[in-house]
Amino acid sequence: MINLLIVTVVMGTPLLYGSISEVFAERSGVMVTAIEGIFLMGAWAGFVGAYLTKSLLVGVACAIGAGVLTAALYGWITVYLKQHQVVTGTAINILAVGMCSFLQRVIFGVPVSPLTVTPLPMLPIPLLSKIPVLGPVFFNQNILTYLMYLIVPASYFLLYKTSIGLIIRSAGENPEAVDVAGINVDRVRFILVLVAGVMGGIAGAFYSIGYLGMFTTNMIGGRGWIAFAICFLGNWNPKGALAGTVVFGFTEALAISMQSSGGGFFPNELFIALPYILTIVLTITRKSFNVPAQLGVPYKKEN
Amino acid sequence: MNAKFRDLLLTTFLAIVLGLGLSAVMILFLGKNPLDAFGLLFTSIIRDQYTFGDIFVKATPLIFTALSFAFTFKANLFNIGAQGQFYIGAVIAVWSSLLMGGKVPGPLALLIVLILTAVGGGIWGALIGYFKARFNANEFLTSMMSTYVALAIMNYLLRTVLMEKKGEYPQTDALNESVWLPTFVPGTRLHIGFILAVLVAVGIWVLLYKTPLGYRIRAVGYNADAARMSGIDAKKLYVIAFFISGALAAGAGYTEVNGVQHMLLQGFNPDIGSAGLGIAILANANPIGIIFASILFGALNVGGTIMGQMSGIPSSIIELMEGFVMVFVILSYFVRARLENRREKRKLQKKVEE
Amino acid sequence: MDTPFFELRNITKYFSKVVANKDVSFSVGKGEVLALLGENGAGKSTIMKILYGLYKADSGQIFKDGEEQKINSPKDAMALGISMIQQHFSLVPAHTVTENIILGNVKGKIDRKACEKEIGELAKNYGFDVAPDAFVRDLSVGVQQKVEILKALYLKTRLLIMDEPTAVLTPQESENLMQFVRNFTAEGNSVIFITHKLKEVMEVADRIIVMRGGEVCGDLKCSQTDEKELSRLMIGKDLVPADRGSEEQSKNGEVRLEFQNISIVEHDQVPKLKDITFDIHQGEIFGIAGVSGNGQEELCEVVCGALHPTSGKLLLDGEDITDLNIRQRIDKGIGYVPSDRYRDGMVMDMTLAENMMLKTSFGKKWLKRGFIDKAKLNGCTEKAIQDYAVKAPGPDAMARGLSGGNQQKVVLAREVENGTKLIIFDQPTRGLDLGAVDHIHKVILGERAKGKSILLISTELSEIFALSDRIAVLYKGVVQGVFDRSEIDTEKIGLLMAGYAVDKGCSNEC
Amino acid sequence: MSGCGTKTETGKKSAADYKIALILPGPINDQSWNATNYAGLVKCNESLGTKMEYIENVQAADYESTFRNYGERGYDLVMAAGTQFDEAANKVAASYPKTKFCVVNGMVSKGANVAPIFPKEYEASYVAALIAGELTKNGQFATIGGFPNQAMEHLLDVYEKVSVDIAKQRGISNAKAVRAYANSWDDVALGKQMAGTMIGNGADTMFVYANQVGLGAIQAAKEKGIKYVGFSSDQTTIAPDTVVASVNFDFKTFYVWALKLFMDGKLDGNKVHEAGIKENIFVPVYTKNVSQDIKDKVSAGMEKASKGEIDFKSMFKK
Ligand SMILES: Nc1ncnc2c1ncn2[C@@H]1O[C@H](COP(=O)(O)OP(=O)(O)OP(=O)(O)O)[C@@H](O)[C@H]1O
Ligand SMILES: Nc1ncnc2c1ncn2[C@@H]1O[C@H](COP(=O)(O)OP(=O)(O)OP(=O)(O)O)[C@@H](O)[C@H]1O
Ligand SMILES: [Mg+2]
Ligand SMILES: [Mg+2]
Repeated sequence: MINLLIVTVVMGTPLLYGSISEVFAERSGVMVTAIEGIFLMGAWAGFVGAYLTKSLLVGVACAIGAGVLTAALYGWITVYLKQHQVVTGTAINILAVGMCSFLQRVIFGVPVSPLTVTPLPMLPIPLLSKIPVLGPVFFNQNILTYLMYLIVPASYFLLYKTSIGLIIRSAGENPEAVDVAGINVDRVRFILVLVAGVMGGIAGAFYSIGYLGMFTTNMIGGRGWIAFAICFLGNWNPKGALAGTVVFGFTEALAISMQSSGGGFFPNELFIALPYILTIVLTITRKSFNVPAQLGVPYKKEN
Repeated sequence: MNAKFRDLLLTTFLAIVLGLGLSAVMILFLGKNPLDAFGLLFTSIIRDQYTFGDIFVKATPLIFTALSFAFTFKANLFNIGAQGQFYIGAVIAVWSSLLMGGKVPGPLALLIVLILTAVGGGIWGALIGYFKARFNANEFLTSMMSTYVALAIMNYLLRTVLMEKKGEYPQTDALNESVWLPTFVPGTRLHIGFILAVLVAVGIWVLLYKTPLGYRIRAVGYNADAARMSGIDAKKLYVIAFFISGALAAGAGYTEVNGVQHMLLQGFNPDIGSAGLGIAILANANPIGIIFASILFGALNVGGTIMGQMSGIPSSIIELMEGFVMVFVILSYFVRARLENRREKRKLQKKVEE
Repeated sequence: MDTPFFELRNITKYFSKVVANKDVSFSVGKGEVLALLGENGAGKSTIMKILYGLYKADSGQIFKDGEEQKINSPKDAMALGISMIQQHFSLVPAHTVTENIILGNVKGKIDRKACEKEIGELAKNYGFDVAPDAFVRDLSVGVQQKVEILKALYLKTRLLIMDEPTAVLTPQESENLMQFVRNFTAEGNSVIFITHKLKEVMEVADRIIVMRGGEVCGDLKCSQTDEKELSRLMIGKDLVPADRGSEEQSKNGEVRLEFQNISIVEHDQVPKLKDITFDIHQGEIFGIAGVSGNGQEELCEVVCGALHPTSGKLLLDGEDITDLNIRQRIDKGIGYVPSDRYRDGMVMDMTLAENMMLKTSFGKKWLKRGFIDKAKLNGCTEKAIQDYAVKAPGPDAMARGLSGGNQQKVVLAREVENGTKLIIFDQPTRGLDLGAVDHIHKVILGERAKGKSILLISTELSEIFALSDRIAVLYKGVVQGVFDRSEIDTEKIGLLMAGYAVDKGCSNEC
Repeated sequence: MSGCGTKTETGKKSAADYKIALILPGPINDQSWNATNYAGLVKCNESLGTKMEYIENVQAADYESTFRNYGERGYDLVMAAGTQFDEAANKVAASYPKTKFCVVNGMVSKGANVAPIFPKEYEASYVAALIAGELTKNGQFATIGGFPNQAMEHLLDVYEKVSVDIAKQRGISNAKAVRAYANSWDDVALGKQMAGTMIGNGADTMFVYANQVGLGAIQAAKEKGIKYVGFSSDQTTIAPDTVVASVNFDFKTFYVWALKLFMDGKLDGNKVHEAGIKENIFVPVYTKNVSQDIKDKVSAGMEKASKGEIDFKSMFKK
């Protein structure tokens, strides 16, 4: 059971990075549909940086850089050039796959044995990590997970208690109101896409250098989309994203635990599909959706 | 030729050239000569009949999945679950073909398989529409998730009821030859599925723009409130639109199973959904444009593969080319709108000055 | 002459398809109320948005107190003391009044309590009855208007621009607004006021700028002009009022539509409609007056079938149609021009021709061998374009590309064609200019002359009086009496609209 | 025709004259299956002087066209890495009688020019089990397979039977093995999670055959400080203190063996060419963490197998 919770926290961390970044961007009106590509670029650049410099810190910095670059391309096209968000995201996701597999080959050629780095170490927090159950689950994690503990409340505060949060939320509800208030809507949205790039890059790095210490092109395998979905499920709210991540992460951990104990009466595939089925069920049963009114709609002033 | 159409051709062409050009620059990083590589790409696809035919073989399922996305897109809905609907279609196609192969006369069996596949994929897709209509569930999310579920279903069936007789691998037995889609160009594997795809594309265009049903689907997509006020049942149309979309994606399963693979195996065409979406982008969701965009992707695929095989350039060059071309095509939308605006403004200024 | 407070010089602005402003120059003085008049599309909103920094002019200059200013964004404008209330409110419905007002004007952590207190006091100072913690989506348009004004006042505005602020207000609310304008300018502030209503202009403005086709075609002192001159300047010709035709015909017509005790009560809530009973005759225009949000929309939807009453019956030509759905009622010959054409009346991303078949897509009318008969549809649309003088390139033009007035004409053409028995007009002329209003009034009267029954809903009393044969006032879902047009005057209706109880059927002496 | 090539004086083609291609289902830098096969190709080109070409990342829908492509161009030998190529190879072969089709890991041969070669992977897992059985402390074995299929099940059957038996002989009476399938070949994170869960449930010796999924499992084993028996390639270099031993599929030897058969004209059709311990294609690799005693026991076990004294088939559960 404790094991299950540990897996939930570990695997939930990057999803939460992704979904909270998505919450921010979507609150301002932009769906970051390039999230899968941002994750992947982050994972790749993080690994390359860490491998070549032997420094995980440089790796994380590279991941952020790559995430921001990918996000900037996406943001430029969708926010400034006003092109369709789903469409642009799809193109960038495909490009990201090609880009990392190609560059991986350019940089490393065909290595005979797997390239690895030592992943981020677990940093047990003195005292706290000794608490039964809670200790090992929450306080024996890596630095990125601890950072997440700060980001959740901070983002809630930022979004709901500050003037910046008010601007962000207004930009997604009625960008004209923001424009009339003398704030550049496109700039707000673009910055939030970049923020999504930062957090998405970190999320990607979590997989490659935070958790596994290696990189493969299939590494993300749809997890960016999961983060995207969690943002929807969480009602565009950091608290909801947290709840969504916990539910999703726990179901996934449960499914893996079922798979790992050698199966049984139910087919393996049922467990594999379980988190996705759950997402659909939650989507259906949810009564109210607080979709930002202008989500996905570019702000066009004149023609 | 009017200016708008000229812009369209010119900017799209330019986008493709720039996309390929940028990929060529990337090849430089490998220390290879991009000119040689691209020379190879272009000469190889017309090298022999078989390879040339393969372009259209490749294009066939892409036409279907692209239509699947485009059809709902035109109605302002999102079906990004084409991959899953394709899996469901493939499963039904292979299952029914296995049952009927050799027992029912070929053409009849092929027809029944087609109908079953379309209906099955359609129902799978219609669920998304039903969830939207009944529970106001976001179709973007449910369609995305449905792919993973479909994949699990396919994998489960492949290792249980559909598993090959010798029981070794999670794949089906090969289909009886009577249920293969016949090829129509000798010396190639170009099967009549391609013709079917082209006809369906034209049919979808007619449906969308020439029939009252298509008209209503678009009306609901653009403005559900106005449609409702006009006595149009939006909920019913959601279900219908997603049914058609799902059936289209399932059509790709039919042509791949009965036309190309003649069996179903795990890990079957895992990227066909997103490629379809990309093609829909390339074609600006126009059903007729999709035919051409699919052929372009088919050519990139076939040529890129041969290029990889003969010049030592990794096959990821294909995704790179496709990705760059798509990004530039999206940029070309913007450029076109800009050009159009400029033109109008200049016209105006001239008028004012007179 | 002393230097004007603000001055615009030779402003020109191109959009892709139109020249919105051509060499526009005018100024506004301190303490002055300047009215900006002009037809739809004359360029009024555009020139003000340029002054406010929302649009960038292609050429021209802006001066404040004689000094040239560069206004690149609303931030710059605000710094100069300019505020603008947009034609379409720029409020965030999902946020509270306070959040809307402080948007972009506070820094760092928001102290909710303190802000709400501040806003509450500001509202009280100006005598506005606005709850600072209310959600904007729950407010009536009149109150939303006040929120917009508070937004401007919060910034210590010196020049307040109001773009058609009274288009959606009741007479009383308009009057309050005028009073506010007088007080505000008395303190030395200036106001630029855009409207289509000449009466308001004459009442409150000091000076009047008239625009036509993007150019200034008149700059007049209020005291030296009259409504007639202004309307001629605006549309370039004299308007001949619409002829109501025979007064007698309506009284003799047979009953067409009958409301029998119709109510809409959703469990435990305040009734949306309560015990509505009246009938409309053939060849009659039945006007419904009332402040918007008092059940007008529900009433229309009950008739067109979008909403089903919880009790009561609706009869058309004696036949019970209560349970018919929208489509069946369209087939029965009920036309409906909804108040919100963007939402309910048109599909903006379709062509005019396609919009013409919106309500008849199920019928055989447009079919040829199962496919849409494009030629026939285009022909009919072409004819409607001609008949209704729609300014559009042709049937294949996108609805989105038309101006609001012309879009409204397309809806009108379609509904007049479909509504063979009864046509509902909900706010048919809101936001339209005099010429367009005139045209629409003529169409409505024309249909009446053909014997159709008409249900006219308007918050504009002048419109109700100009057209209706009989008038009912709706207040909180209750009909406050049905009157012949000769039985009642503006003042009484105003009282009824405001909810002052008057005995049913009461006539002249109340 | 170009396919004929020039003949040397002895009348035999030189190695470089053969037109040979290898079809790979994934990228050659995947650090597992494809990389291993690619290494075999490199070895042949180096030591035999062949000029083998390869094509990577070929998707299921293209198997057939890729075979045909080489057939059309008159290749002498077309190899493909993975049993998934069986169907396509057998289907295409009849149209190109001059070309020999050889599926590595293949098990189906219907035609005079279809000659699959099959490494008896269950013999490799037998070697792994010999090591694992000696390494375990608590007798709790955990295995993860990529996807369930017959070959996979057979090799895991052998591994589990042999390792548990050895543990029991060593007096660990409650020894047992737990098996799971990842249903993936490439989800590294999933591999780490699954392995982590299994270790959490008590396992102290891991064995994984699921390509990149295994790389994740190694991470988990390393973090939890348990032992891992590498498989298919030399995985000891990844984490020598965790992967204390590895059973390397010596595909270099295997490919050289196969190509020699081919050039000697002995790679006959209508037959599956099997290779195993006897052909020296499964080589145990040890780190210093493995005692000489264990190494000796493994050698002895392999000796028995190569003499044919072990009845593997009886260990298959199905
Ligand atoms: N954002 C825009 N993009 C393109 N054209 C525009 C835009 N806004 C206005 N126009 C055009 O500029 C012209 C002037 O529009 P404007 O909104 O200034 O008119 P207006 O006088 O305010 O009309 P109304 O009385 O209806 O508010 C219109 O004909 C319109 O076609
Ligand atoms: N966002 C926009 N994008 C493109 N064109 C626009 C936009 N907004 C307005 N227009 C243009 O403005 C015109 C309609 O603007 P608007 O509805 O403000 O007209 P209007 O001035 O109110 O006219 P009317 O007299 O009919 O009310 C059209 O010509 C349209 O092309
Ligand atoms: Mg207007
Ligand atoms: Mg205006």
